[in-house]
Order: sequence, then C-alpha cells, then structure tokens
Amino acid sequence: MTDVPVQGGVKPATGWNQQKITLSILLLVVGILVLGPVLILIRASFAPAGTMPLETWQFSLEHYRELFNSPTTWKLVGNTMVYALFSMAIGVSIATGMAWCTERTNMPGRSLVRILMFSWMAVPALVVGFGWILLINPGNGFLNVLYRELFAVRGVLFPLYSFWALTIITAFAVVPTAYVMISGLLRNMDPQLEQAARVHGGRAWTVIRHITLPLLVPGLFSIGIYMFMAVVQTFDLPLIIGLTARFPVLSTRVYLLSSPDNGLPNYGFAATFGVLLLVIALGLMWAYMRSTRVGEKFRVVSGKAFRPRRIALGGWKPVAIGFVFSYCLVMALPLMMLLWVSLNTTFVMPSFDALSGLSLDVYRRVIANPVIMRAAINTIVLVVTSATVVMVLSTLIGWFTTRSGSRIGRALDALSFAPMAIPPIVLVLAIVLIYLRTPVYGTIWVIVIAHSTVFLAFGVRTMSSALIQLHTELQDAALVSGASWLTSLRTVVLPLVWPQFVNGWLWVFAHSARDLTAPLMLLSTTNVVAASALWNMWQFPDLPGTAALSIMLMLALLAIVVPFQIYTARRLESR
Amino acid sequence: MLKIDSLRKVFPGSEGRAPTKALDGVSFTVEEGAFFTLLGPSGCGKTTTLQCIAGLEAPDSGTIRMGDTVVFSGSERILIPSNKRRLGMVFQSYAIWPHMSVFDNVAFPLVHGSRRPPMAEVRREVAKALEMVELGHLSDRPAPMLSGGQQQRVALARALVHQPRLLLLDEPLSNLDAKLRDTMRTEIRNLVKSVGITTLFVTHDQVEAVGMSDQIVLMRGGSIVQQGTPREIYLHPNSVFTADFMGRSNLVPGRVMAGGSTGRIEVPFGELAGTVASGLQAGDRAVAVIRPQAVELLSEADSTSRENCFSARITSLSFLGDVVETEIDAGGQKLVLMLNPYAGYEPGQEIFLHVPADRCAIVPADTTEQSQ
Amino acid sequence: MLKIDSLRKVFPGSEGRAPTKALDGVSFTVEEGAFFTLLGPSGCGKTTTLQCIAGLEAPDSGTIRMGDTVVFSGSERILIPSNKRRLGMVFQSYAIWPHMSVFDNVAFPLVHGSRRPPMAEVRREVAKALEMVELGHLSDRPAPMLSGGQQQRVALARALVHQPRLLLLDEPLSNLDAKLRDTMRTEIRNLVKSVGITTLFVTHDQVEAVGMSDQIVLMRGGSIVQQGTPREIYLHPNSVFTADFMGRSNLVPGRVMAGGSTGRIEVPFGELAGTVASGLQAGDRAVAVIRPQAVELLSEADSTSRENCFSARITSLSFLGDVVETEIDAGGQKLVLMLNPYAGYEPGQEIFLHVPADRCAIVPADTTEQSQ
Amino acid sequence: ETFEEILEGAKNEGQLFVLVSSPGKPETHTAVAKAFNERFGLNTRIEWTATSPVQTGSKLIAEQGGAGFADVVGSGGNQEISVLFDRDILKPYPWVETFGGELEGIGDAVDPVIDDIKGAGLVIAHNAYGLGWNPDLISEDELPKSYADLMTPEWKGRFAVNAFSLNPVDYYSFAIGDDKAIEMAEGILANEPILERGTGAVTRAISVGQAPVGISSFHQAGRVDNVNFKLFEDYLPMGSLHIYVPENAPNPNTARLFAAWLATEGLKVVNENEPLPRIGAGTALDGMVEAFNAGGGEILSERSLEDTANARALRKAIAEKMTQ
Ligand SMILES: Nc1ncnc2c1ncn2[C@@H]1O[C@H](COP(=O)(O)OP(=O)(O)OP(=O)(O)O)[C@@H](O)[C@H]1O
Ligand SMILES: Nc1ncnc2c1ncn2[C@@H]1O[C@H](COP(=O)(O)OP(=O)(O)OP(=O)(O)O)[C@@H](O)[C@H]1O
Ligand SMILES: [Mg+2]
Ligand SMILES: [Mg+2]
Repeated sequence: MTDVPVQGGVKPATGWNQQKITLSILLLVVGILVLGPVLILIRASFAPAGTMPLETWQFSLEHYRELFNSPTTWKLVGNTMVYALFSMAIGVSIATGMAWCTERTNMPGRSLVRILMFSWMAVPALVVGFGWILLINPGNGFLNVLYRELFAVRGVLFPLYSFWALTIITAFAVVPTAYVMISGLLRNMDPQLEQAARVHGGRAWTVIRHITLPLLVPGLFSIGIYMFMAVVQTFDLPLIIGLTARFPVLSTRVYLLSSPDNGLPNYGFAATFGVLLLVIALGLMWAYMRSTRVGEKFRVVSGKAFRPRRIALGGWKPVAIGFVFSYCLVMALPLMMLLWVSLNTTFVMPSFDALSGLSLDVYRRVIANPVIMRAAINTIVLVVTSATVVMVLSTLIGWFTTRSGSRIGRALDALSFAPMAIPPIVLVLAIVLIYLRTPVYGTIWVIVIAHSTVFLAFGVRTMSSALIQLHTELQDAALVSGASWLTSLRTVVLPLVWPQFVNGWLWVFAHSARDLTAPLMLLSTTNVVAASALWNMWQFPDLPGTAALSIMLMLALLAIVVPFQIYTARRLESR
Repeated sequence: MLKIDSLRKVFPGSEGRAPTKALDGVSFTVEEGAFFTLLGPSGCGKTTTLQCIAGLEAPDSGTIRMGDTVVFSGSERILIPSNKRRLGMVFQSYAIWPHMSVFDNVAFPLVHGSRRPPMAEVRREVAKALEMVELGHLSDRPAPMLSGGQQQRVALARALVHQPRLLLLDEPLSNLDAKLRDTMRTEIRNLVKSVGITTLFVTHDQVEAVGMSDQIVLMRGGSIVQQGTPREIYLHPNSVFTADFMGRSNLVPGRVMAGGSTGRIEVPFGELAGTVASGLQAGDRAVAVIRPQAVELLSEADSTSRENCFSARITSLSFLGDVVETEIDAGGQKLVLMLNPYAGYEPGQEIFLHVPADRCAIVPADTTEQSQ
Repeated sequence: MLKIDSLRKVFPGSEGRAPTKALDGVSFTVEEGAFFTLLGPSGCGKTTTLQCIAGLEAPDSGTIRMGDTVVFSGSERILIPSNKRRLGMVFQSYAIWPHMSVFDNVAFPLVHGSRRPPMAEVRREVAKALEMVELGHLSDRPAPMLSGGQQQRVALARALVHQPRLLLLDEPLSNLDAKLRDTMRTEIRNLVKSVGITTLFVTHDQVEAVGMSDQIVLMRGGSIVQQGTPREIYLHPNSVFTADFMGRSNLVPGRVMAGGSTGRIEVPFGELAGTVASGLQAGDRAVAVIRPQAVELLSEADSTSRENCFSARITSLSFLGDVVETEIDAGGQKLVLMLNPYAGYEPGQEIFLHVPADRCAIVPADTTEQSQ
Repeated sequence: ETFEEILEGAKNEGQLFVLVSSPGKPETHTAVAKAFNERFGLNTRIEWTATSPVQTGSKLIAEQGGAGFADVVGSGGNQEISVLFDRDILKPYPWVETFGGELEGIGDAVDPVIDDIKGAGLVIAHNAYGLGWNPDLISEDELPKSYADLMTPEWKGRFAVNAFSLNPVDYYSFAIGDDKAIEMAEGILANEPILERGTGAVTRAISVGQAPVGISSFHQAGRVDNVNFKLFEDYLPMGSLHIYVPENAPNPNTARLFAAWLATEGLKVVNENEPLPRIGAGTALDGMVEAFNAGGGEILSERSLEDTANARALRKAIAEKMTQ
C-alpha cells in the first residue's frame, strides 16, 4: 500500500454522527474483547515459571527458552504442520466437493445435507472422537469386531492409533465448518464463466480444474487458513488418538505440560505457545489479506443475465449422491454408536441380542439430575446471546471493513481475526483476569463474553463476504430517502444479508453449545451449561449419561436448525 | 449450416408458479456465412434458443442440426455435449476468466479443446487472433485489468481462435456504453464477415439487429413472429408487433376497404392506399403502419388533393439532437414525425404531407394484449 | 436552488496507482424547477458530483448550497449527512429493495425519514405516488416480481413520495432496453415537470440528455467543457469534443481563413463559410463540424457553384432502420450522411450537397488526446 | 472460635458452595446434603458442582483478593494445596480443637495430611492405584502381578494408562529413585499403551473394552459396573484426596462445619452411594491394603512437600519423553 496524501483535502468533521459513534463503540468493544486477551497473552508468556499471569511484575524468557531449547520442539512443529495441513486439505477438499454438489448441481437431498452439516457442528469433538474409538479401536471396536466375524480374520479394518486415522478423523470433523463457509462462496459465482469454458471445448473435468477451482482459490485460501489455525489449536483428538499413536503435536505437548492432572497449570507456557501461534497466524493473515485483495481484482463485469443455474448432473448423479451420502454415513456412524451407548445402562457391544435390553433409563436419570435443568436454561441463554452478539458485531465490523475501506476498517478486520491464534485456554484465562473484579464474573455472561471473542473471527469472515456482494446503491437509496444510517442498516442491509446472517448465527450457536474450554474454566456454581455438565459426566466417568446428554444436545440443536434451514433453503432455491 | 426444427422448452415452475413455455416450436435455418440475428423483447426466449444451440440447455423436443451432424434430437435422443460442438461464444458479461492473462484466456479453446495443437502453433494462433481484435500488445495483461471494450474484444478473440463452425453472441453489446456500442457494432460485423464465419446474434435492440444482420428472426413469447432481411422486416412489417418493435411507428387503426398489394384502408383522417397484408379482407379491422421517415413534406404550392396527401397541424416539437420529434394532428389523429433539427418549424404551423402508397403497410389489428 | 462551487475530489490511488482527480473545480447553478443534466463520457466525474450532492461522498473542498442551506463547505467544515438533505434519488440499478413489497418500498422515505406522518397519511401519500406512476394496482406485489420498467417507476415513486427539494437521477435509463428507454424518457420528464421538482440528471447518452433537459453541463475528466441548452450545445459546439460527443459529426480539419461569425475555413474539398469560435484567428488549425443532418441534398438541376455547395460520390450505404448511414467521398474527404431509408440511393451515385453557413461550426483542433 | 459459634454462624449463612468432584454422583450429593442438614438442624441450601481442583485452584489464585466463590473445594492433592498454601489462600485451621468434641474421628482426617501443610485440609479419601480389569475380556488368573509385568511383550498394546505423565509412575521414584522411574516410563511407552486423558478415562477405556486391563484406582474402578480392581503385589502408589476451605470462602462457618462433618460422619453416607475409600474408614480397601501389607508390598506416598516437588519434576520429564 502506498499512502498518497489527500491533496489539500480537508475531511469535514461534523462532530458525532451515528457512524462515528458506532465505530467508536465497535473499536472499544472489539478492543476490550480482543486486545485485552492479546496483551495478557504476551505478558503471561514472559512471566517466570510457577507463577500465574499478572501475579508478578517480573519478566523472564524462561518459557521461550523451554519452548525453543527443547530438542523436540521443532519436530513437534513439523508434526503439527503436517497434521494440520493434511487435515485441513482433506477436510476442505471434501467440503468443497459437497458444497459444489449442494450449491451448484441439481443433486437431490440438498437441503437434507445442509441440515446434517449444521447439526454435526453441535457435537463436541471429544464425544465424536470417542464414538470413533468405540467403532474402530483395535481391541473391540465394533467395526473391527464385525470385520473379524464376517471375514473370520484377525487384525483390524483400519488402524485407529495411526497418523492417518488421526488426520482423517480430524478432517471429517472440520468438514461441516468448512462446508458452511464454502457454500456461501460458491453461491456467488457467475455461472457464465464456467459455461464459457464448456462452449469453448473444455470437458467437464477441465472446466472444474481450470476455471471453477482457480476462481475459488482466493476464497478457499482464506477458509483454509482459518481451518488450519483451528486444527493447530485442537488437542482433543491429538491427545486421545495421536498420543497413543506416538504422533505428538505441539498442542498435545502444551496441553500435557500446561494443564496437568494436579498442581498449578502452566499458563505461562501455554501463553508462549500462543505467542508462537500468533506469529504464525499473523503470517497467514498477511497471506490471507493479500489473497482477498487479489479477490477484489477478481470481480469482473457481471451482466444482468446473472442467474445462478444448477448443473444437471445426468449420469453423474449417482456418483454425487454416493460421495455426499457416504460422507454423511461415515459421520453418522460414531453418533449411532453414541446413541446405542445412551440406550444401555452399562456398555454392551451392539448386537441383535442386546436390542431387547435397550431402554430410556439413562435419559430419565440424566433429566432427573437437577443440575441438568439449570444447565439447560443457562445453555439457552449462552448460545442465543453469544450467537446474536457475535453476528451483530460481525455485521457492523463487516460493514466498516467492506464499505469504508479506511484503515480503521482494516484494523477491525485484523483485530477480529486475532482470537483465532490464541489458545482457547489462554484466552479464557485472560478473560478470568480481565473480568475478575466485575459483576459479570461467575455469571453466565462471562462465558458469553468468552464465546463472543472466540467466534468473532468466523462471524466477521462470513459477514464481510456477504456484504461485499451487496450493491452499495441499495443502502444509499435508504440514506437518500431520509433514513439514518442505523435505520438503513436495520431495514435494508440486514434483511438483505439475512440468509448469511442466519447461517453464521447457527454456526456460532452450535459451536457455542459444544465448546468446553470456556464453560469449564469459568465455571461457577451458577453458570453450569450443557457442555460443562457433559464434561463432568465424562470425567466421572458416566459413559451412558454422557452419550445421552450429547444426543439430547444434538436433538435440541436440530429442533432449531431444521426450521431455520428449511426457511433459508426456501429463500435460496426460490431466487 | 444450422437448422433448427420445432424446438420446444418448458421450464417447470417452482413453488406454485406456473411453468414457463420458453420455446414453443421454434424453427429456422441459418445459411453458411450469414450474420443471423434473434431479436425480441426481454423474456421471449432468445437466450434459451442460443443456449440450446450451445448445448448449455437441453430442449424438451425438436432437432438441431449443424452442417451434417445432428447435435440434438428429441425423438432420437441425441445430445452432443457443448464441448463437442465446435462453437465460439461471446457472453453478455463477456465471461473473461479473471484468474488468467489475456493470452491464457484466448489460448483456452486451443489448449483444452478437441484439437490441441502444439504449443508453438497455439502461440501463433493466439497472436493472430489478438492482432485481429487489435489487442496484440496486451497479451500478457491480467484479464481483469482491461476496460469493458477490451474485455469484449478478448471474448471475441477467444471465441474465434479455434476456428469454430458457428459463432454465438448473446447480447454482447449491452454492457457497453452508447459510444462504445456504436464502435463495437461495426467492428464485430466487419470482423465476423472478414473471417467468414456463420454467426448467430442475440439482441433486444432493433438498431443493433438492423445495422448488423443479414437475416433477422423476430421472436415473441417463445415463437417466431417474422423472419427476413432487415429491410424486409423494417419496411414491410407483417404485424403491429413487428412494426412497433422495429422502431417508432405511427399505428393508425382503421378498416380495410380493399385487399392486395394496392389495397386501401379507411382511417380517421381519410383514405390511405397501401400494401395490405395477406389474409386481410375488405371490412376487417386493421392498422396502417406509417413510419415517421415514410412521410414526405410537401411545400404548400405542391399540395393538391393527390392520393395519400393530407394537411396537418404541428402540436409540439421536441428537440432530440439528430432529429426533432414532432407531434402533429391530422384530422384528429395524432401522428409523430421526425424533422430535421436545422429546419425551423413552429408549433401551430400547418404542414402538408404525402405518404407514398408503397411506404404504408396495412396489417391486422393486434388481438393479443401487448406486453408492457 | 442548487449552487455548486469549485468542487474538488481526489480519490487516493491504491497499490501504486496514481490518485484520480475525479472532480477538478466543478461549479454550476441549477434553477428552481429546472431539469438539469450532467452529461459526459464514462469516468468524467458525473456520478461523483451527484454523490457529493447526495451526501454519499464527501468532496475534498468546495461548497454545495441547496436553497438557503449550505450542505457542504470544505472551508467551514460543514457536512450535512445524506438523510438530512431532503432528497429523492433514482439509482442506475434502481436499488429497489427486493425484500419488500412495492408499497413498503415507496413508503420507506415517509416511514423512516424525518417527517414520519401517521400511518393513514402514509398510505394516502403512497397511493398517490403509485397512481402518479400508474402502478396503483401493484402495490402489494413483492418488488423482485416487477419488470425493469416497473421497477424504474417504483424507484421514481419512492424518490418523489416525500416531496424532496431536489430529485437526483443517476443514469436511470441505462439498464432498460431500447424500446422502454424511449418510453420512460418522456414519462420521466413529464412526471418531473408536472410535479415541478428541480431535477439533476446524470447520463452518458447524449440523446437522453438532449431530449429531456432544460440545461446541460457537459463534463470531461472532472471539469466542465460546455454548458447551455440542448440546442446551444448541439448546434453550437465550442470544441471538437462537444461536437463529437453530442452525436455523429463530420470533423473536417482545415485552416482558418477568416474569423468571426461569418468566417471561412479552408478544407480539403474547398472553402467553407461557417461560424468561427471566438479565439480562432486566420491561419490557425481548426476543424469544421458538419453534422450529417446539416447537409442539404440538391437536385442536380439546382447545383451551381454557390457558396458551400459541393458534389460527392456515395461510397457505401448501410441500412440502420430509421436512417441509412451513407458514406460519401467529397474531393478525397470522407463524410457521413444520414439518408432517408425510403429514398433509393445507390453506391457510386453522384450527389450534390449544400452546407448552409449557419450550420457549420468552426472550432479549434483538439490538442488533448482523445480517450477511447 | 468454638463449635457453637460456628454452628450459630452456619445458621445465619444458609447456603454453601461445594466444588467437590469425589463423591461425584448427583444422588450422593442429595443424600449428603439431606443428612448434613438433619444432623445439625440446619436449612442450608447446598450448591454442589463437580469441578477439577486444578482449575479451581488457578481460579482461586487469579481471584485472590476478590470475593470468593467457593466454600469447600475437594479432591485436591498435596500439590494443589501447597500452591494455595504458599499464597495464603489456605491457612492451617484447628480442626481437632474446634470439632473434636462433636465429631468423633476428626483426627483420622487431619493426621494423614503431610506435616508441611497440616491443618490446611482434611483427607477424605485415599487414591489407591492398581490394576483395573474387565472381567468380560480377561479372567483373573491371567492378570499381571506387578507393573513390571505389563512391560512384557504379552501386554504390548493391550493396556491403558493415564496420558498425564503416566500417573502414578512418579510415585515409584520414592522407592526406586528418579532414574529408574524414568527408565520405567520409557519401558511403559515402549510397550505401546493406550493413553487416555486421566485415570477416569482409563477406567472407561477398560469398561468399553478398548483394553482388557489398565492402571486405575480403587474408587474410580468402583464407579463403573464392569471393571474390577486389584492391587499390584509389589508396590501400592497411594495419593490422598483432600477437601479444604479457602480463606475467602463466602460462607466460612457452614464450610468448616460441612468439611469436618463430611470427613467424619458424612463418609458413611457417601459410602452408601459410591466408594470413597479412606484407609481405616471401613471400606473394602482396608482389607486389600491389609493383604498387600501381609504380602510384603511397599506403599508409596508423599511424606513431605519435598517429595511433592520431586514428583512434579519427574512428571514434567516424563511428559517431555512422551512428546518426543
Ligand atoms: N432456468 C430457468 N428457470 C425458469 N425459467 C426460466 C429459466 N431460464 C429462462 N426462463 C424463462 O424462460 C423465458 C425465456 O427466457 P430467456 O432467457 O430465453 O429470455 P431472453 O429472450 O433471453 O430475455 P432477455 O432479453 O431478458 O435476456 C423467460 O420467461 C424466463 O423467465
Ligand atoms: N471509490 C473510488 N475510488 C477510486 N476512484 C474512484 C472511486 N469512485 C470513482 N473513482 C474514479 O473517479 C473518476 C470519476 O468517477 P465517476 O464514477 O464519477 O464517473 P462517471 O462519470 O459517473 O462514469 P460512468 O459513466 O462510468 O458512471 C473515475 O476515473 C473513477 O475511476
Ligand atoms: Mg437473454
Ligand atoms: Mg456513473
């Protein structure tokens, strides 16, 4: 960027107006939400070992020394990169394929797939991972047992404790998130670009390779970065699968060293890891910003003939259905297993004989637990407010980043991406330290704040790309008609980006329902939510109870997602 | 070269809306090397026809033949895919691929098409095509960094580089501004004619159609209304719709007095001799089509009670630059004339007119309601 | 009513590109009730001017006054926001809100604007506005289910419903097809005139500008080139740019022989009498502007060696419907004439011309390069 | 402060925030609350949340100086307590003096606490590590007799251990020294164990059949239906589970009364619902330990904060070994 001074330009200032007030409030809110934790992260990384962040004024490089001097750190970084890259690449590829099938072709069952994708996001990765363990663990994984019985062999169908199992299970887990982001991208592509390639001799495959994919690249790239950071952060699957497979990654190491079974967690070390991630993320951010700037250039003349058209699959229809629904089936397997577990009071292997023993006893027991009722109410408050706060903030930030083009807009955009790079545990600790002496502390609202911070990055991505597509004249028309800026946002901009808003809202809703870190760290006696209740059962260990609660969580989410999805699907299909 | 036979296409209506009959038995033949235009108002099925020919849309029934090959036949269940039809096409939005350079855009049909010549030849052919549209110097420029007119030309070069059998153009000029549109109009026609390629052009602008085409097919609501050379369609409309669509016309309702090519019609301001459309008989309700340009102004001295001569009074003048649109009143009937901007007529002035009989077409009154 | 004074606006260039001087000291005054047009080629700053007036863009310096209120002043740091300026505006893309019904669209300025009358009055006013544009019966229709022309009219109703001080139109016709454009042109002008509202119209189409306006400001590269009534600008261009932009012109280069309103110029095919632009002196390089319509055709018998009379030969004819564009060769100089489509001229035919001296403008040769 | 004063204070407070993860069943919590109120004629509302003492500990530190949120925190080991003790969040309290007259056997809860932090907490249970096994998958006579047996090829990949520093390998250092303990950790890792996130998870892994055997503990194994438990013959790593009352507890009187009662009479109520073994409190563990002692085995436990610090250093070394 070269800065050209505005020649002789005086930007008339007329005191406070709605935009400036909103922008100031936004800056303040995002600053507190994001900058606070970032500063505490950096401070904590320089704290001496054995202290809590902000406990002392001393500075020390101990944690950095520990991180970088250990001969294995670089190997772990390597492992992490390989793991994150492969998981992300596989996940994003699958998601792209599925999004293409559901958004650009006439494949039947599109709405069903959309609904399934959303409902999967609600299940904690921990629980899905456990479902997988029940299915394919080398001891008595259900699929392995079946395989041995059917083919009368020894050995395993698929080695659970291996790099590839870890990578593939992670990849499958990131698909729903990536899918939601990519389908928005595909929806907005001018089909004439593909048709032109068809007419000029390109075969179907050539068109996909040389036209569709390259056009998606800038968008995919940014989604890829997002997913990459998300995978680098996860420790659930690397811990339960990767560690046994002797494939340690950075997050497992940090988790083992910083969140021990006893004593004091080593937050300083976790924070150092966070700073490392922040640096990586900044690099990726820079790449991302560049790629979106290229994306701006990609906007070409678009005719009024723009009419998104679905590709008739013809003979490929079975292939597409096969592809999409095999994924859905594979994703459904661990959940089926959980369902099975929840219908038995103690664990038994699935079999026809055991069918007679099924009952809803566990559900009855879980519902009778007084904590569950409170958790249910808290959860509703939590997910609804977090989703709403995130999406409203994101819409406003998105507006400033896409419309004003000013430096402040870009700063907001960058700022909102930062939470992606902070390990959730550190982020939440920072929130503890920031809100400690305020009345929100210990209430459900402090979890709302945590989730609003964590999911802001996603919300802003979603809304920026939606707002970029929106013709400026639509809002200008409202302004000229005499509506104030906020009124124009409320009456024109918001209704027009409503489908994306709802999509994003559901996404945050689901992720907020499933997140464990913040509810656990901020747990007080009054703010228990479904996820923390789930964790307590899991730890106890009450396996059937955990399964039953997961299933109920999913069903509750479906009850919300399905109507919303049917509604948005209507809107999309009827265009 | 291209033979379309009774093409039909219905789009199923979604969510309770009625299905759309986009094409309702369209047949026409395009001669080798012709510049053939599909003209019609918005929604009449032009794009659908073009897309059926391109293979981007499958008709419900009918036949499409290109040269000797049947590329689509509803009854024989033949459907040759788009990329096997050897076509060139320019889209309304140009559809220039923004992630490629100008060179890569133009080279695509060669590199990925069916022929796939060696790279050296590709380079030669692309250079030739770019020279043809005078963009040789921009070969390495990323495609999005071109102006509208340049993108247009790249699209044209891309559509022609692989020597297709047929060039399809879907409203290629509608995204350009008026000035550029004028320039590109002649440019495209000259280019296409110099290459000698058969061209099918889609537009809703009768000026473009008339100025560029060898043959015009005028469509309305999925069917063909009239086919002919621009002169035929413009000067001898067979219906009120054609007359009205092809440019400003005075449509004077009346009753046929005598049929045939030297027929007569009774109109509010008297009797008119003109060419009566076949099928109209004495006594039928009909419309006399008098184009503003068809009217000759007579000096007062000339004015006799000759056939098709009238006096009228100017009611208003509006200056439009190249012409002055003049409303006159002839015996209670309002007519519009286009007068020379340099001639000094005044409102209220009386003028004397002559409508030569061969410039007056008498066509059936339109019974179907006209779309807005 | 509206007074613009030395408006300046520079867009900072991004990524190494140079900044764009979009407005470079634009000043003009619009009279109460006038239909005022900003005309110019793409990128000349018309939209930027309009947006500065609408308050959607902040100029760098200058003043904008509406009636008695200063809505923008760079030196006094005044910037009244858009929604406080009491404007109506019709956008190029109509900007009809697709999530609302026709009624809701039109009611918006009343419901959310500054006045906020009671609901009963809103309903009355909206009904009145819709009647005005003849859409009363479509009030409940969802906005996306309208044709282009109807959307256009809804936009107009919405812009007028709250009785704004000033109506702004940014190329409202450019998205309509040719036929509809013609209809809407008169419709808009009549409507606006009947309401009596001051209107600022932006277009790059000189036909629209000439046909609709009371006053035209012709812009180029951020500054004003010529201002005047349509007749003044069309018939008396002050530069090659104006002549060329306002319609097809024959630009014949030559050298001034005598200045003044009865001056003379030497051109390749002889000598021409015409009106010489002020500032040009004998010996200067200049251009004679001869519009195709300015040329009178003489019958052979008439042809004498009168002043400004020439013979020429037809080289090509191209039928464009309302006119036949005819290229002629006059002593080696190519000229274009627009002939009547019904007149039967042939290529090769010799014709005799007369260019009345008052129809020939002699203007300075253009020194700046012309943009494509 | 006398018992009466405390009881009087408790009557006024009327509520109690308990953050104790063992006992952990909601049914137990209800029963305990009921018994407590009946015993002292109170009408206290007990908010019982099961949380990890590690996280509660860090929260207590972070919140130091602010209003407290927890009355009784439970299941902490020596480490958690010492961290809080150092920061004055916990202080020694005269449990025996205050409650000795009313609650018999309070000394049994105070005595096992190591000297450095005596009085800062009460021991409510002992964490006896041994072998958990799934009787559906393996019969009793096939089981290994010591940890060393698990490192033979026969058990390769067939046993589950805690992913957090292979807990309780650090305890073995008290008997065999640090170097040998590290060697032992390496040996375990080399035999490809299934690593699970915590001892509870190990027990769950055994119950669902991921592995037939694993390193579990007496009370964890007791919470799951199809996992049996036995002690190794050579060593018995034994930790203690404490409950404690932070200095800034919002309801200190009720908290102290409840803690003292739970560590004495309350244990009986707990044990009717789920096993919470304290040596000498009359659970099945007592018999097992007796038999173990008779067989000549050695109990491994921390005797001072020095041991604790030692164990912590060792755990860190093991964690690093695991992520190499
Ligand atoms: N994919 C589709 N689904 C449903 N209806 C369609 C579809 N494509 C076209 N139509 C309808 O078919 C009719 C013909 O459309 P077509 O695009 O061929 O018109 P056109 O002549 O090209 O019009 P325009 O000048 O506006 O481009 C229209 O009524 C249109 O609404
Ligand atoms: N937001 C912007 N940033 C940078 N340059 C701009 C911006 N808006 C307009 N410009 C530049 O300012 C100049 C004037 O633009 P403007 O939109 O006013 O032209 P216009 O006369 O309305 O053209 P058109 O007929 O194409 O709409 C152009 O060169 C344009 O590229
Ligand atoms: Mg079309
Ligand atoms: Mg413009």
